[in-house]
Amino acid sequence: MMQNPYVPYKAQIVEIRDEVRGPRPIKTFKMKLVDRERFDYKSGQGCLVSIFGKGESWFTIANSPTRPDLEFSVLKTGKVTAKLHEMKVGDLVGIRGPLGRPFPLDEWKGMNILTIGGGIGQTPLRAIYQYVIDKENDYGDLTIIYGARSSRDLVYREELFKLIEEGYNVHLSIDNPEPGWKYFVGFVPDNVKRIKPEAKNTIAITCGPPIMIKITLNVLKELGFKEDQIYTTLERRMKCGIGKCGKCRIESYYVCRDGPVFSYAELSSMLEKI
Amino acid sequence: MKIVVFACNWCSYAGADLAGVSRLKYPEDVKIIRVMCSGMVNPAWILRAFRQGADGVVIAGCHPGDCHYMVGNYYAKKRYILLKELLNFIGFEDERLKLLWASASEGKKFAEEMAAFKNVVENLGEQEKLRWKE
Amino acid sequence: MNEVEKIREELKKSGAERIVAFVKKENEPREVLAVLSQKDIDKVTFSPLSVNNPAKLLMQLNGKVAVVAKGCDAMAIRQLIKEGKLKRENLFIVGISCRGVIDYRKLSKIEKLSEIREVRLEGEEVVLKMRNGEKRIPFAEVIEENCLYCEHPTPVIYDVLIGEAREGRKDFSDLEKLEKMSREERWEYWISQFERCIRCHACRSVCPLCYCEECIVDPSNLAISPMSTAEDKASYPRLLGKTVNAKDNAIYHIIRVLHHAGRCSGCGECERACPMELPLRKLERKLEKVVKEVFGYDLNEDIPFFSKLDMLGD
Amino acid sequence: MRTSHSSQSLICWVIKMIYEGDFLKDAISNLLARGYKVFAPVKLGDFHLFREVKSAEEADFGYILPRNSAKIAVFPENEVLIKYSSWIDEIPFEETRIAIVGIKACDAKAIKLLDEHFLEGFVDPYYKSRREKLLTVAITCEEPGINCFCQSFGINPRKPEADVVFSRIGGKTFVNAYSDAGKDFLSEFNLRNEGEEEARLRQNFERETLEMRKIEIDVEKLKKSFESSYWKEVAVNCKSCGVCTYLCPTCFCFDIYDEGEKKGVRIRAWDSCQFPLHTLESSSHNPRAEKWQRLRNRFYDKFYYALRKGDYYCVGCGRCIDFCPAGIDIVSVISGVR
Repeated sequence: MMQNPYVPYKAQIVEIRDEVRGPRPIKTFKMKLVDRERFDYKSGQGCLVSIFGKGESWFTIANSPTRPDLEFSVLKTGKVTAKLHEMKVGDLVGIRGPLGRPFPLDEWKGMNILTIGGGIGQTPLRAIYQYVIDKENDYGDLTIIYGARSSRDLVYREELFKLIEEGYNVHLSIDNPEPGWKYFVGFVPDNVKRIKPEAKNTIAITCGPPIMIKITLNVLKELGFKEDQIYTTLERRMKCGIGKCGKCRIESYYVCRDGPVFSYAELSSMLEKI
Repeated sequence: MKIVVFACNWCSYAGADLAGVSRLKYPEDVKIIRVMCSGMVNPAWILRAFRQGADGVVIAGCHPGDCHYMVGNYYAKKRYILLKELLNFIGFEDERLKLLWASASEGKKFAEEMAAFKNVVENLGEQEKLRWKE
Repeated sequence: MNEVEKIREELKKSGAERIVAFVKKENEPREVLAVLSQKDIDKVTFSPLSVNNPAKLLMQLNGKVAVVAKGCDAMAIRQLIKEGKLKRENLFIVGISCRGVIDYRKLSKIEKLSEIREVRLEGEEVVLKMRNGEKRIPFAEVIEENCLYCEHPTPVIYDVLIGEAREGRKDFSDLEKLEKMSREERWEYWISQFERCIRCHACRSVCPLCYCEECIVDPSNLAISPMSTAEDKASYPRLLGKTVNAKDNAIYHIIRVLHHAGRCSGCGECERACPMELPLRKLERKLEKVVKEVFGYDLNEDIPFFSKLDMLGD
Repeated sequence: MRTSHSSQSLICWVIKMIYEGDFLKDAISNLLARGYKVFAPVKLGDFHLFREVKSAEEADFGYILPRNSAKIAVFPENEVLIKYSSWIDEIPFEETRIAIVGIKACDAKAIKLLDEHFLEGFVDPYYKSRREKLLTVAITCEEPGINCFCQSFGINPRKPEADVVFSRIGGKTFVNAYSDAGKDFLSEFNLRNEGEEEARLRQNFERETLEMRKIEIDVEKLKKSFESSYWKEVAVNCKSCGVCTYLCPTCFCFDIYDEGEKKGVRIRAWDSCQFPLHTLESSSHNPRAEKWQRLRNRFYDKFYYALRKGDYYCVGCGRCIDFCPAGIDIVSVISGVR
């Protein structure tokens, strides 16, 4: 990490992909650092993307460190993200990172990996499944469960369809029926219930809207998952990214520094219920 | 000098427009912000303008009784008086704030009033009291 | 029966489930507001240290509430009724004809607070029941300055009145000193005051009339909803930041006070809450004066000041 | 990371001296002459505030506690992090040495707690740049204020953890140094060693326990009553203002935002966990939307969450009690948890 953690690195946008269009668009930005080589990071860590005059926003790095450059999937939701969505390839932004505690992927070697995502929550999970795919020999089976409101709201749609074609264990779902939809219709937790993933020797990582996480946790417990087998990433308002400003604080944890990755065991030991 | 004018869409903005079309000269320091009605000018905007470095602020609206929305300019005047009195009370030069009634046909009046107001502001010098510095 | 007993009696008679009244604070002679039920009625107390305005607390409560209100509190309650924030039929107001309250900070300079056990008013004197014995000090020495210019010491709205109706003062002589200063002197005075402000927003938080869900100095409460778009939020005007400096503080206080023109009940909560002792009431008083003298508006009118059309000519 | 002159216990020697004259004022003059930025209590009307002073005459020491805490010297209300236009133009740092004269034991301890926060993990360079250059000249307390409870945290108001400690005992001026920086500083003054009788006088003064409030902290009870309706009752009169947090010497929350579109500054300004916007996310989700949750958060922050680090995050200065407009009393609230 840099000398002064408040000063961002200069980065350039090298590619922009439209993931979701409509009133709540999501774009994926590929960025390259300008003055230096890419920094080392791990799946699950994030960065603060900084636009001078607008502010800073936290995004989880959406690609695995085994892939080139840095990718951020950005839902247009406020001042910084609205500006980001207006930006073009070649524009400069600031990046502070990598920040936070990553997924303990090294500890999970030899285990089966199950990712359960909803909506934009797929982002950190993508950094996991890409990593697991790239290091196939180190891990057991990979199961990807992902759902969104409609087929148009699925993030990384093309990539996921390609994974299905390649024979990966990918289960997609949408909330309401649509003509031409070949996969499951219903909420993500229902899809998990339907698939009944094996709890033994498996790590489940879930990320998505709070209500989805809540119900999914119950489903996983029914399926025999233990608390330390379940991981999730939390969202809080963040400003400094280094555990100083106190905004993302939950108990004595700072989500930006000690998270955003937490095991369910850690979360359930907290007084403040998430 | 920087002068910010909040001009109502229906009268004063058209009046300023007429001044331009009639090739009447008024100071180029005058920056016009078009608002739908002088009644929507929030006193906070005026203070914001001073904070961002305006030397004078004008609220320009329709003549009493002519408001497109019937009564907007009465509210404008009410707020204007309150703000002006309060600014004066804390020791700010309240002459920097002006209320102007100018109809769509009063291009000449608009130009003249602007020139006169610029004079007033120039005599007061640059506005430093509320200008923001790091 | 003394004043406190009368208050308890009336609160009991009201039959209201909830009571907003003063209770003694632990460790200090001052009193604080509390929401009580009928069974706690013996905790209710009242003295010249019952300074706070209960109107803000009332807005949180539903159903029938009995409340102890001084003159200024009643002004605030009536204003909130006028603005549709409180319902008259839900309130049982025990009005107290007020002689003024003690400035706690002044008192703390005169006497050691930890020694004081009880405070009451007798004639023109404040009787302090101390740990050892009793002390008397002239009320004029510790009365809150704001109370000296109180226009409505007797509640303008009440169900029962305790004490005799009193005449208020209607002049603005407290402003004379400042108004006589030159403009530059005034600016210097005010900027040295605003310089102290730490922007804790206590003045806003305690003011019964500052009930906006969103304040102009930190907007986005309303902009941020599940339905609002990024553009809504991004283009939402931020008129003032969090920066603390004399100029920004001045703008904050001017905006805040402007919103109270023709509404301020004069309770002085803002000044009392201010840890930096800014003379915020002076700003409010100035507007009171303008409202009265320029607009000829009387706070007792049924139409709120801002809704009233003033045909002030050109 | 600790600065060299911060820990009292590391030092095996202490100089204990007597000074003839007005030590505090002379100290300010000396520091100012040597180019220090000096923060000292200034009397404004009826009360004192820590402020930067330009001359010794501005300072006044007739107080129990100044209204604001001394943290402004190391963690100012707002500070510029980055000056930018199209990209970073300048990163301003504090260059001058800083001194706080007139700090009391509670505020001095609070700076130690802030060190833990700002210098542990990621080092906050802005805080560090001030902290490294900080010299503290403390005053011992003669009597406590009505809401003081510092002794509950093992703080001795008669023995502040500072570089230099000044006490006035029996008409004599005692000046002690507890660090290298303090020793260096005292070498500028004409001092004489204390005599035996004087040493006894000072020791007795230091040993004396003051009669003040006591806070009863029952961590187990706190743990159990997190979901209790007690917090709603406590918070009913809370106004959600920032008085408690802004006056608190240990509160450190801040906000970062940009002032100016094309050219401007990135500023950090104090923020308060009592404001609903503190935690509001762009998705409109607010983890602490209700005021009782925010109030509870503050109390747990000080007395329960902070324990993971080993220390309560409160120094018992009593400012939040004195100036709470709703009369919420941290001592009664914590002692009365159920």
